[in-house]
Amino acid sequence: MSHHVVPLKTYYTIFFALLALTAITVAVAFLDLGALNDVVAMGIASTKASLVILFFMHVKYSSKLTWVAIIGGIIFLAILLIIILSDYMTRGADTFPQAW
Amino acid sequence: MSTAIFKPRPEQVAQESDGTVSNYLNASFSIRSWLLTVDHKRIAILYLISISAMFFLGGIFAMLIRMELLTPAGDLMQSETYNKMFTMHGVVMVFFFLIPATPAVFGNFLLPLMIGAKDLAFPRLNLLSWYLYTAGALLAIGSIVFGGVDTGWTFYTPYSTTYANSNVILAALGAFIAGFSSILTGLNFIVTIHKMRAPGLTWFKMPLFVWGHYATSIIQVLGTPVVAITIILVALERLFHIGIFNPELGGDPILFQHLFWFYSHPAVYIMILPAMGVISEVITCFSKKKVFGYEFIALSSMAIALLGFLVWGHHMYTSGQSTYASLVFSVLTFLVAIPSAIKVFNWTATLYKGSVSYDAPMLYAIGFLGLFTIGGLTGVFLATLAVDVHVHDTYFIVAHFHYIMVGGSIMGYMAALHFWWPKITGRLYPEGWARFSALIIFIGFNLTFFPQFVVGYLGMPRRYHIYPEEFQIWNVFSTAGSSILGIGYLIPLIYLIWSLKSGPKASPNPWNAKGLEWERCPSPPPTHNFDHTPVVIEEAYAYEHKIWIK
Amino acid sequence: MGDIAFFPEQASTLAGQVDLLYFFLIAVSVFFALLIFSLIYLFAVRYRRRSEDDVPKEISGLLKLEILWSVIPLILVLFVFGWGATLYFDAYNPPKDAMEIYVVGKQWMWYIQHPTGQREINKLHIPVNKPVKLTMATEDVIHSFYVPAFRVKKDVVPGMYTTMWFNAIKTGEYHLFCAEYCGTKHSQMIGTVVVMEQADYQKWLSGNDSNEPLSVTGEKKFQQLACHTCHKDKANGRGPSLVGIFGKQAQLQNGQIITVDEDYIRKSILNPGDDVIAGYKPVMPTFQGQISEVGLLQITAYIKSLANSGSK
Amino acid sequence: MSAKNTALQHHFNDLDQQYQASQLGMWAFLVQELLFFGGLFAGYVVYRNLYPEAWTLGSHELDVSLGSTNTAILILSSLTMAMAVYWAQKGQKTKLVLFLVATLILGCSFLGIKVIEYSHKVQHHLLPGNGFSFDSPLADQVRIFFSFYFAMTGMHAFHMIVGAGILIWLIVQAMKGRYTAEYNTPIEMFGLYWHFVDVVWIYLFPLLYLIGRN
Repeated sequence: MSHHVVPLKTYYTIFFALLALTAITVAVAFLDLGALNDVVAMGIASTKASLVILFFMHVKYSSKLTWVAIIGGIIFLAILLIIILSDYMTRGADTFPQAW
Repeated sequence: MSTAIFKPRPEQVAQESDGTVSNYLNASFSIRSWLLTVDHKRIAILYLISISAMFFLGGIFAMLIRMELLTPAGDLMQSETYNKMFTMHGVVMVFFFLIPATPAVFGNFLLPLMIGAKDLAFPRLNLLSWYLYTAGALLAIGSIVFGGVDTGWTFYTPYSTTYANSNVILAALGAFIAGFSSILTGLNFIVTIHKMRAPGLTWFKMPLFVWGHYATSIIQVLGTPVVAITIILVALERLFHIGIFNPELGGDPILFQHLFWFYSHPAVYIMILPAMGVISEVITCFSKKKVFGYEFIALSSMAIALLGFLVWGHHMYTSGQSTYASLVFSVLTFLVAIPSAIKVFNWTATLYKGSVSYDAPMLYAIGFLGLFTIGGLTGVFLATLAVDVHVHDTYFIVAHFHYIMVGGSIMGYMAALHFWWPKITGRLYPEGWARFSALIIFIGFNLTFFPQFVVGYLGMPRRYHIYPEEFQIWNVFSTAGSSILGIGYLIPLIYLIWSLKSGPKASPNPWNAKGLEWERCPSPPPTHNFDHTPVVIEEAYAYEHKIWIK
Repeated sequence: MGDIAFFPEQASTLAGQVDLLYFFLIAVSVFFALLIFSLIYLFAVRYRRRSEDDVPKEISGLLKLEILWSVIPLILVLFVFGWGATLYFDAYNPPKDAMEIYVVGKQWMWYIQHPTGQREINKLHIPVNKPVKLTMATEDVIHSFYVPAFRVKKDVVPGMYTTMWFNAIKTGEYHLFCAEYCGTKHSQMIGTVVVMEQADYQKWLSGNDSNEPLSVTGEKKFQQLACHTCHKDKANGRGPSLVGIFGKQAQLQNGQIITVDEDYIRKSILNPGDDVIAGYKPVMPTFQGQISEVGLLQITAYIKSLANSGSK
Repeated sequence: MSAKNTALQHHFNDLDQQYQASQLGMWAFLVQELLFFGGLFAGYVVYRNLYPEAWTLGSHELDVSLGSTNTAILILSSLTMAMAVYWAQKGQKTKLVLFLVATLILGCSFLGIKVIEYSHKVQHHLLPGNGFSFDSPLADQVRIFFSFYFAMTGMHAFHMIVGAGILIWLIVQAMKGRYTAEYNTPIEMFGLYWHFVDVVWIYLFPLLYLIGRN
C-alpha cells in the first residue's frame, strides 16, 4: 500500500525553488512597478503555493477527486472575493445612463 | 371501514419469526453506552432528542411573538423583551433546528444503511459533532438565561458590535460552535458517500435522499466557515473596537452583510435540500413508482448547491449595495429558481399512473409539494428588483421564508419522521392520529402565514413590536393560525412517544418500500447494520421488481 | 385609519408600475400553482391505490418534457427580471430637477431638514406632483426610510449618504416606517409623509419659516469652525477654493478623477487625508466627532450654494 | 501482521479504503479551512481597495527581514515534514521521529519570531483597540490594517499552535512504533495540514509585509 513515494531529490529541488522565489518576491517588492507589483507578488505566491501543493502534498500523483476538491475550493474562494469586490468597484457608477 | 384504514395492515406488523433479535437499541442500556457511542444510529437518536427540545424551545418564542402581535399596541411585553423574543426564535430555529434537523437525524441514521455501509467514515468525528452541537445549544440557552440577545438572528453591524448591550457574544459563539458541528457532519457525509458505497451502487443508482445530503454537505463544508470567521470578527469588534465593522472607525457595515449572507443564503439550501431528498423517497414509495426524471432531480440538487453560492446579494437590494451588483444578483437568483421548479414538476409527474396511497408520510409529502410551490413562487417576487424594494424587511418576506422553512423543510422532516419511524424504533405509530395531525398542521400553517403575505404587501415591517391598527385583522388571523399550528406539532410528540411503549411492533418493511434500509435489514437494525454487505444490482426505486424480504 | 386595509394606496408615480408587475407575478404564480395543485389532485385521486398488489407501469422520464419545463420558466423569469430591473433603475436614479430634502436617522426618530430651513421630526411635508430627492445619513446604526404608499425604501447606512426619490401623485397622509432593525424602539421610529397641494405647501413653508435657510446656517458653521482660514474664495489658501467646485470633476493627488458630490465632501471633512486634491498637502485635521451629521449637511448645503452663485 | 488489522477500523473493508477515506476527509477539511481564511482575505481585499495609502503606511511598520526569515523557516519546516512523510513510508522509525522533531523545532521558532514581532507592535501602540495610536490623519484606517494583520497572522499562529500540539502527539506515537510502512496515514494527513498552513503563510507574507515598498 505504498502511496506514491516522491524521491528525496524532488523535495530538495522544490525546497530550493521555494527559497529562491521568496527571495525574488522580496527583491521585486522594492522595485517601483506601480500596479504591477501586486500582480507579480500574487503570481510568485501562487507559483510557490502550487509547488507546495503539487509536490509536498503529493497532489500531482493523487486521484482526480482530490484535484476536483482543490479546484472547487479555489473557485468558491474566487466567487467570494470577486462578487464582493464587484459591489465595491461599481459603487460610484450608480448614475447609470437614463437611456436604459 | 374507517377503523380499518387506521389499523396497521397485516404485512406491517412483525411476525413471530422476526423474534427479538438484538438490535442497536437493546445492545446495551448504560448511560455511558449512549453518551460515548460511535454508532451512527445512536448518535442519530441523540440528535433527535436534542433537536426536538430546541424545536419546542423555538416554538415557545414563536407563540410569545404571535401573542404579542395579537394587538397593535405593545401590551404583552416591553419592546426590549419582544426584540429578544424574535431574536432567540430566529437563532434557535435557524442554527439549532432547521440546519441540523434532517441531515443530523435522518442523514446520520439512514445514509450508511442506504448505501450499504457499516457506519459513517469517521464515527468518532460524528460523536464530536453531536457534542459540538450540544455545547453550542447550551451557549445559546445560556445567552437566553443571562438576559437574551436583541440583535435579530442576522446580527447586523454596527448595532450588534457597538450599540447592542445584550449578550451578543454568547449567542454568536453558540452559533459558531454549532457551525463546526454542521461542517464536520457535512465532511463525514461527503467521505462516506464517495468511499463507502456497497459494491454495484453507482452514483446514479443511489437513492435521491443520498443525493440531497451530498449536495447539502458540499454547502455545509464550503459555506459555514465564512460565517464562522465573520462571527469571530464581530466578537473582536465588540470586545476590542478594532474598527472593521464600525463606521466611526472607518469600517464598512455592508461588508458584514456580504460575508454574513455569503453563508446564510446557502444555509437556506442546507435546510431545504435534505427535505427534498426525503420527499423523493416518500413520493416514490407511496405511489409505488420509479421517480420521474431521476437524473434531473439528482443534478438539480447539485445545481441548487452550486448556484446557491452566487445569489446572496438579493438580501441586500435596498442596503446601499451598488445598482450593478443588485442587477447581477437578481439574474443569478432567477437562475437558481429553475432547478427547484424542475424538482416540483418531476415529483408531480411521479404520481402519474402510480398507485397512490395516503399514509401519513404521503400526506406530509403532498403538503410539502403544495406549500413549497407557494414558497418558491413568492421567492420569484423577491428576486424581482422592483417588488423587493417594496417588500424587503416586511412580513411578505417573513411569510415567504416560513413557507419554505416550515411548509417545506419541517413538512419534509415530519414526513421523514413518520416514514422511517418503524425502521428507527421498531414500532408502528397510530396512523389515524398521524393523518389528523398532518391535516391540523396544514390548516394551522396556512392560516398563520398566508395573511402575512397580505399584511406584508401592505407594508407592515418585520420585527415590529407595535403596528398601525389597520394591520390588526391580518395579525389576528395569523395568531389564531399559530395556535392551531402549535397544537398540530404537539400531537405527533404525544403519539410518537406513546408508540415507543405500546405501538405494535413493525415488520422490516411495513411500507413495502425499495431501498437497502428496508429490504436488507430488520427494524430496528442491528448495530452492525448488515450481516454481509449487500450487492446492489437494480436501479433506485425499481418497484417493478420483487421486494426483497431480509 | 383603523378600518381594515387590503391593499396599500398608490400614492406615487412608481406605485402603479410596481403594482402592475406585482399583479402580473400573482397571475403567473396562481396559474402555475393551480396547474400543479390540480395535477396533484387529479393524479392522487385518479391513480389512488385500489389494491395492495397492483404494479404501476414504470416511467423513468421524458427528456422533451424536462426541457419544456426548464426553458419556459427560464424565459418567463428572465422577462420578469428585465421588467423588474427597469423599474429598479427608475426607483434608484433620481431625476436632476428633483427637490432636495435632507434626512438624518437617529436612534428611533427621523430628523428632516428642508433646504429652505424648516426642520421637522418624524414628519415630512412635500408638494404633490413634484419629484423629491432625499439625501439620507444616520448618526448611529443602519435605519431604512420606507414609505409603503410610495413603494420605495432605502437603507440609511452610517458612513455614507444614500439617496432615494419619489414623486407623490395623491395628497394625503401616508405611513413612514423604519424598515431595518435598529434597536429597542425600532417599531416607534415611524412618522407620516404629508402630501399637500402646491398652495397649501407654500402656506406651510411660510407658516414655519422660523429659521434661516440651510446654506446660511452652513455658512455660519463654516466660519465658526474656521474653515475659511484655509479655504479662501480665491485659490490662495492652504486648502482648495470651494467656490464653484460642487458637482464638477476634480483630480486627486494619485491622478484619479472624481466628481465632487455630497459623499466626497463628507468624507473629506471626516477623513481629510483620504482623497487629497492634486496640488495640496494633506494638512487638514479630521473633524470626526466634532460635527454632527446635521452639521455636515448644513456645510454641504453651503458649499453647494457656492457652486452656482459664484464668489460670495 | 498484527499492526495491520489493529489499525484497520471495523467499518472499512481494507486499509486502502480507510486511507482514501482519510485523505478525502483531510482535503475536505482543508477546503473548509481555505474558505475560513477566505473570509479574512475578502475583508483584506475590500479594505485595501478602500484605503490604499493607509495600508501602505501600515505595511511599512512591519519588519520585512523578520517576515522573510519566518517564510524561510516555514518552507524549511515544510521540507522536513515532507521528509518525515517520506521516511514514514519507508518505515524508518528513527528518521521519522528525527524529522518530526525538526519540524516541531522549526514551528516553534516561527512562533518565537511572531512573539517578537507582536511584542514590538504592542510597545509601539499598534495593537488595535483603545491602546492604538498612530500619528497620521489616517490613524483610523491604519488601525483597520493592523486589525487585519493581527486577525490573519493570529489565526495563522493559532493553527501553528494546534499543529505543534498534534505534532507532539505524533512524535510520542511514532516513538512507540505505531507507524509502519503499511500504516502511516496520520503522519501523511498531518503533513497535508502542515503544508496547508505553510501555503496560507506564503500568501500572507507578500499581502501584509510587501505592500507599496517602493
